[in-house]
Amino acid sequence: MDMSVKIAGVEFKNPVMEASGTFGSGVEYSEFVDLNKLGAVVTKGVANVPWPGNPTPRIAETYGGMINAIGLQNPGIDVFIKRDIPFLRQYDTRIIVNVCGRTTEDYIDVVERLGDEPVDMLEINISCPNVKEGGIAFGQDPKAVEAITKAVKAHAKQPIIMKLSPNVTDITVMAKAAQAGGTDAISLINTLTGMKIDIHKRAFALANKTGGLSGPAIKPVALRMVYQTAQAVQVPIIGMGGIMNGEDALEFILAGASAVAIGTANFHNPYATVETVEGIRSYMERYGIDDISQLIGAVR
Amino acid sequence: MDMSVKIAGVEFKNPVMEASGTFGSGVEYSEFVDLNKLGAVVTKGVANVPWPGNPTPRIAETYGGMINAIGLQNPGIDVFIKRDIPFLRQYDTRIIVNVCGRTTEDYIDVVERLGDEPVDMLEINISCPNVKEGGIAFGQDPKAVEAITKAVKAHAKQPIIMKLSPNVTDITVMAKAAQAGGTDAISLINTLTGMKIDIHKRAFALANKTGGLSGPAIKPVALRMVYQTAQAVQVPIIGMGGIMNGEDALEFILAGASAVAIGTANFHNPYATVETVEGIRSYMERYGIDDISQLIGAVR
Amino acid sequence: MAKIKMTAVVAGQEQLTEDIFDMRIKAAQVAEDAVPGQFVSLYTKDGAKLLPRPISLCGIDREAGELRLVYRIAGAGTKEFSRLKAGDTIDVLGPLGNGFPMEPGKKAFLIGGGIGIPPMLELAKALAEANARLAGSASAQAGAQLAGSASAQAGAQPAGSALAQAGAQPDGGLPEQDGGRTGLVQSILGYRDSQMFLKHEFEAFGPVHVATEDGSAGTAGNVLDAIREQGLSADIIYACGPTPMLRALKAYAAEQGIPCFLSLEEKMACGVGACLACVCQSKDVDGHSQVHNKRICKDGPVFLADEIEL
Amino acid sequence: MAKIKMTAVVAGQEQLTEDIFDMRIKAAQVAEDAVPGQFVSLYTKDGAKLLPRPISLCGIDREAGELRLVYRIAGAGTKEFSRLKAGDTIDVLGPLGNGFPMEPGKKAFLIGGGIGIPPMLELAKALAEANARLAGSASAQAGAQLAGSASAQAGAQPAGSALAQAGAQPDGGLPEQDGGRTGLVQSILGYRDSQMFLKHEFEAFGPVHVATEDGSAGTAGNVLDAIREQGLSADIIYACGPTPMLRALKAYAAEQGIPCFLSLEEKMACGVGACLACVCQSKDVDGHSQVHNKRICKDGPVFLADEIEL
Ligand SMILES: Cc1cc2nc3c(=O)[nH]c(=O)nc-3n(C[C@H](O)[C@H](O)[C@H](O)COP(=O)(O)OP(=O)(O)OC[C@H]3O[C@@H](n4cnc5c(N)ncnc54)[C@H](O)[C@@H]3O)c2cc1C
Ligand SMILES: Cc1cc2nc3c(=O)[nH]c(=O)nc-3n(C[C@H](O)[C@H](O)[C@H](O)COP(=O)(O)OP(=O)(O)OC[C@H]3O[C@@H](n4cnc5c(N)ncnc54)[C@H](O)[C@@H]3O)c2cc1C
Ligand SMILES: Cc1cc2nc3c(=O)[nH]c(=O)nc-3n(C[C@H](O)[C@H](O)[C@H](O)COP(=O)(O)O)c2cc1C
Ligand SMILES: Cc1cc2nc3c(=O)[nH]c(=O)nc-3n(C[C@H](O)[C@H](O)[C@H](O)COP(=O)(O)O)c2cc1C
Ligand code: FES
Ligand code: FES
Repeated sequence: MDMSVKIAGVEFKNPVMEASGTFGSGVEYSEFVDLNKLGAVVTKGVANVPWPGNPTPRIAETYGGMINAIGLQNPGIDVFIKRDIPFLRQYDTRIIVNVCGRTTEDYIDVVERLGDEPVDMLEINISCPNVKEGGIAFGQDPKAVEAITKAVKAHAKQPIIMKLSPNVTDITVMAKAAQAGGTDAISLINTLTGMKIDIHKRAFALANKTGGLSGPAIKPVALRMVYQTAQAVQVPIIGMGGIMNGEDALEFILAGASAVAIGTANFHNPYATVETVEGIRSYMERYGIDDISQLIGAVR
Repeated sequence: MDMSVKIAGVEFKNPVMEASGTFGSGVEYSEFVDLNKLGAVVTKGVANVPWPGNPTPRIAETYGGMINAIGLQNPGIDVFIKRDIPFLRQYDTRIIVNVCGRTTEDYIDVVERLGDEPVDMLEINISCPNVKEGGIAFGQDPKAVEAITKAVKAHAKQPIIMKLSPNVTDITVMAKAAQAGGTDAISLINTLTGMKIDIHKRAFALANKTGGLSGPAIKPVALRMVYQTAQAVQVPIIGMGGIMNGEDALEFILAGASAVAIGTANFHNPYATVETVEGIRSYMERYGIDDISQLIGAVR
Repeated sequence: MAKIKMTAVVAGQEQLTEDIFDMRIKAAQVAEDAVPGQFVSLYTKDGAKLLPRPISLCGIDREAGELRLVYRIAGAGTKEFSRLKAGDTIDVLGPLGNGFPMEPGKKAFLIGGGIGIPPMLELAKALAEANARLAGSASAQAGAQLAGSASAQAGAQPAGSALAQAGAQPDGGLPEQDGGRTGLVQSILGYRDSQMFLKHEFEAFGPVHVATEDGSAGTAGNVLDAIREQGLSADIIYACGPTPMLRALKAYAAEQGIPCFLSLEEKMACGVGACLACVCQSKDVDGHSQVHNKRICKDGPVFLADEIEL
Repeated sequence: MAKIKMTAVVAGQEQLTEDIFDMRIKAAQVAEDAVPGQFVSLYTKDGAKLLPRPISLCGIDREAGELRLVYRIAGAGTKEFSRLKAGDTIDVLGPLGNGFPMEPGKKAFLIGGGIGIPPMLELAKALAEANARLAGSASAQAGAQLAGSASAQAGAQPAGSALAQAGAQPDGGLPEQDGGRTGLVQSILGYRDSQMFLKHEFEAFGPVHVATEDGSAGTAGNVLDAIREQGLSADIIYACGPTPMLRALKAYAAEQGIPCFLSLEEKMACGVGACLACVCQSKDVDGHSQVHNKRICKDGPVFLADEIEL
């Protein structure tokens, strides 16, 4: 049985990775799961310099999900290269580095610093709803999407994945813009902008007022966008948004995702990533599917 | 203690109504709740002629919510006027008629037919994701929103409420367009477009492929949009999206909604509407709030 | 038939087959008004699952205030229900739907396919009782005192035995009906295999014929194969089961020129007729929306086969 | 300290006050490695609530493989936990966080405010035991055979009584420590009112002082009012409680020039240091992100007061 998938020339032993920002650089969850069993580890967004992130409270639970406004706290690319890449190199898994920035130059800076590093792909986050500059602003205008994709692609030595925001009227417009800019793959969805109010304190639950909604609550929206995008572009798609287990992952694969990422589910179940791999495997066994590529985009 | 609210000159005994399409014209749920206790009954979308709606399956359960693609099945305005308005007139509650159409003329047709009918407000649904023409297409382009608002307003004898789609990049742009078109109030949110796949049948869960996501899963998105809209426009807002009880309703009111509507919650709990009224009342008692207007938009 | 949502207490639960369970719940207010062919909707305790699960009434015990629900584990909701034990609670909405129209005195097929079998049991009981009452009053007319008293007792006694008694009465009044009085309720049950849940309970109300998909019991094949193999006939059909079976029965009934009542299924949200999720296509313009869509939860689940497109 | 998520069985649950519950769970693999000041995260059974609820360890019983959790009903999650009975299951993640640094032999304040009291109990026990061991080895150095054997037994015996014994030994070796040996663990507990949950259990490990907000017992006011009113002093502070209390203690410790360890709280998602939800502001650049944010769940929840901004 073949669970391996190829995205932009990079082969993954299976289509399961975790979603950026929910798994650090893998250190913490390596106490729970064998990172060798994952298709890839996608690291928390890293910028050219350290970012302190937002004030607390940074998260709040919502019905079937959560909102977060971490604000891309990160140690900056220097520490990341020195500390996190060597840690991940110990494992037999692909490394995808998630990149964030305030300006196009910030992104390029990080991408260039990573050029000679042993990482497999770069995921460019133009969809974070929790920072004032950069982030989502890039991801909501097709011209900006195309421009930043082009700029990053021109400087990147590794294949790039543009990570799109679901907070748009038509996801296919953004996906086509990323494709026009030359992206090698697309990942979606980042979080939906949400809010929670504490009625007893009569205050916002998050210090940042709004935060990004994630978890199974958003799965139907994510799945719809993956499907629409798969019909609209030729580049491979990494699907995410509320995946809790193998069955959820299979919905995304059937809708057209070549790989899937597990985010919020890790907080509910630290074994969610490897259990998703097993869930897909047993589905393939049950239905006698010997190559996962037979499932990708099979529902249309 | 004063729970009454005034929207566009219309006084409601309390700020709780149910959301269009989840309550028919009240007949069915009148077996469970006393309609006299509701601020208003908002009827299922009605067009100028009967619409058959979409093929089944029309709904599917999702995590913390559901997706629906009813497709605005309705008996047309003639039957509606003959049968549903007289039924509702038996009760001491406001009547808001939700209007749908495929073209601007369709909307105007219905609105004109209602001109001399004893209904209190008209809610103009330009945000249904489940019909091929009309519906959401009107709701995703600010120019179209303004134009249809103007056209409907020019023909409406009752105050109008434009019902906005959350499937947009920036809800405030649409809200401002509706305000510019002369709407008397705004209601939001309609459903988020979503999808579900049956991995065993390898088919879409809905005959229509996509459907509108509703229920508590979407509450954070709805609340964020109500808040943003309240900061952006002067017209009153009717907030909805995942409200299950008084506490949820209070979040919307604190975020700036003058009234709230209960949709999917009715399916989970047929008493949800009156229980929400009671929940708001006991909160006001607990905190010694004697006029609900003190709570509207109190968190900013 | 006032509808209510209430918290019921589980009176007991048994496992009938690998995946079929038999649960009794105390829900007197729902049982009070319920009739055969109606259903209830059950709520899970998992906040992630908002919609209730429609389950037909397999038994209505007004005196005990109990409902009997026989269901198959189809997904996570029914799985959760299957773990409930006596004393646990479950939220229930009902009674929902129209129920089967009772036409006593007619020679009937009660046809259940798979998990469509349970609702036919309460119908079998009710029809047998109604037949017995009818026979009783017919006998009474004919002056046969004994039959009348047996019939009067039928309500209190186990229906099967009352019926057996009634059937044993010499009765010259209505020869045609009489000839088949014990045979008026003919149950035809279609199973997957020899795990024939509920079968013996149907036997109390009349002859029972079985078809199994795997041929391990009764006629190998479907319920129509059984009807043909056994050379059975009837004046009316009541049926519940998978759509292909219902479609075949509709055609068979048309061919035979007999009325046929079918109980349908569709995904539901409200269960009370408000949301228009659960429609089926009807031949005539429907009363609610003036299109061709009847609401299964409210106008059904039981429809005359001629009224609907399958 | 390997972390694990496992399904624990509830060993028992008692209600301590109107809204405070005391639950013991069987979670041997978590208990094995746990130390005072650490916490676990508990999962609800409601699918609508995905995030676990962090609860401090009030007791660690390695031999029985049990954890004791004392918590206040704050919302729907803790409400659900409060309904659990012996034999029920609950999913638990742990052990989490760093725990209190043990500095035996020092005269310590163990300060708990409100629902910050529970974690101080296991610390009181552990410190008392450590103090007894220290006293034992000091006595052994001084050749006092009796004291040594009492200390050796301390682990197996109820810690309180071992300590009382140790304190009763004549001991000329370390006069300063000796003078206050039974007084090394000074617990200062701040309650809302006279519902003084856990108070008597602290008494086994040393003197206990109480402050109540409503003045119904002990010093009227907060824990610092109690310290001042009673003229107490210490060489080290351990504390858990509401932020205003911690802030006041930080200032007090700075004034006194003594080290102060504070256990902090913040909303958490992962509980293991991966998501960066639960940061507090640190004086120095932190090791993880090279900014000034320490992760309460991983780098804490216990911090030296000087290290953090409150
Ligand atoms: C009028 C009516 C009467 C029924 N009577 C019985 C009965 O007596 N015994 C029995 O075993 N089953 C019966 N069913 C089917 C039963 O409702 C489903 O098997 C059940 O809802 C599955 O729930 P789940 O959570 O286990 O499955 P899931 O597949 O996880 O359910 C997901 C969603 O789909 C809905 N759903 C899934 N299957 C069906 C279905 N076949 N029909 C309607 N909704 C469905 C569920 O209600 C839920 O909203 C009846 C259905 C209807 C419409
Ligand atoms: C390290 C640590 C140790 C704790 N130890 C204890 C203890 O021993 N006893 C005790 O009673 N309480 C303790 N708490 C607080 C406890 O975690 C909350 O009271 C609990 O999470 C509330 O859950 P709920 O579902 O009842 O409330 P809700 O308000 O409904 O919870 C909603 C969400 O907010 C989170 N949340 C709410 N209050 C807090 C809080 N104070 N801190 C962190 N998250 C919160 C919940 O975990 C959940 O994700 C501790 C908190 C932390 C961070
Ligand atoms: C706490 C948290 C932090 C996140 N940080 C990042 C990030 O740094 N970069 C990024 O591209 N996405 C980030 N995301 C978004 C996730 O990678 C993912 O796109 C989203 O959460 C949807 O998936 P899920 O529902 O499985 O969590 C974050 C999400 C969460 C919940
Ligand atoms: C089954 C169903 C039918 C609906 N039909 C309509 C409709 O006819 N007109 C309309 O404006 N909105 C319709 N809606 C949208 C609701 O009125 C509401 O905006 C949305 O469901 C969000 O609220 P909720 O989460 O409380 O359900 C429908 C929603 C559902 C679930
Ligand atoms: S389920 Fe709502 S109309 Fe039938
Ligand atoms: S809760 Fe995730 S880092 Fe602390």
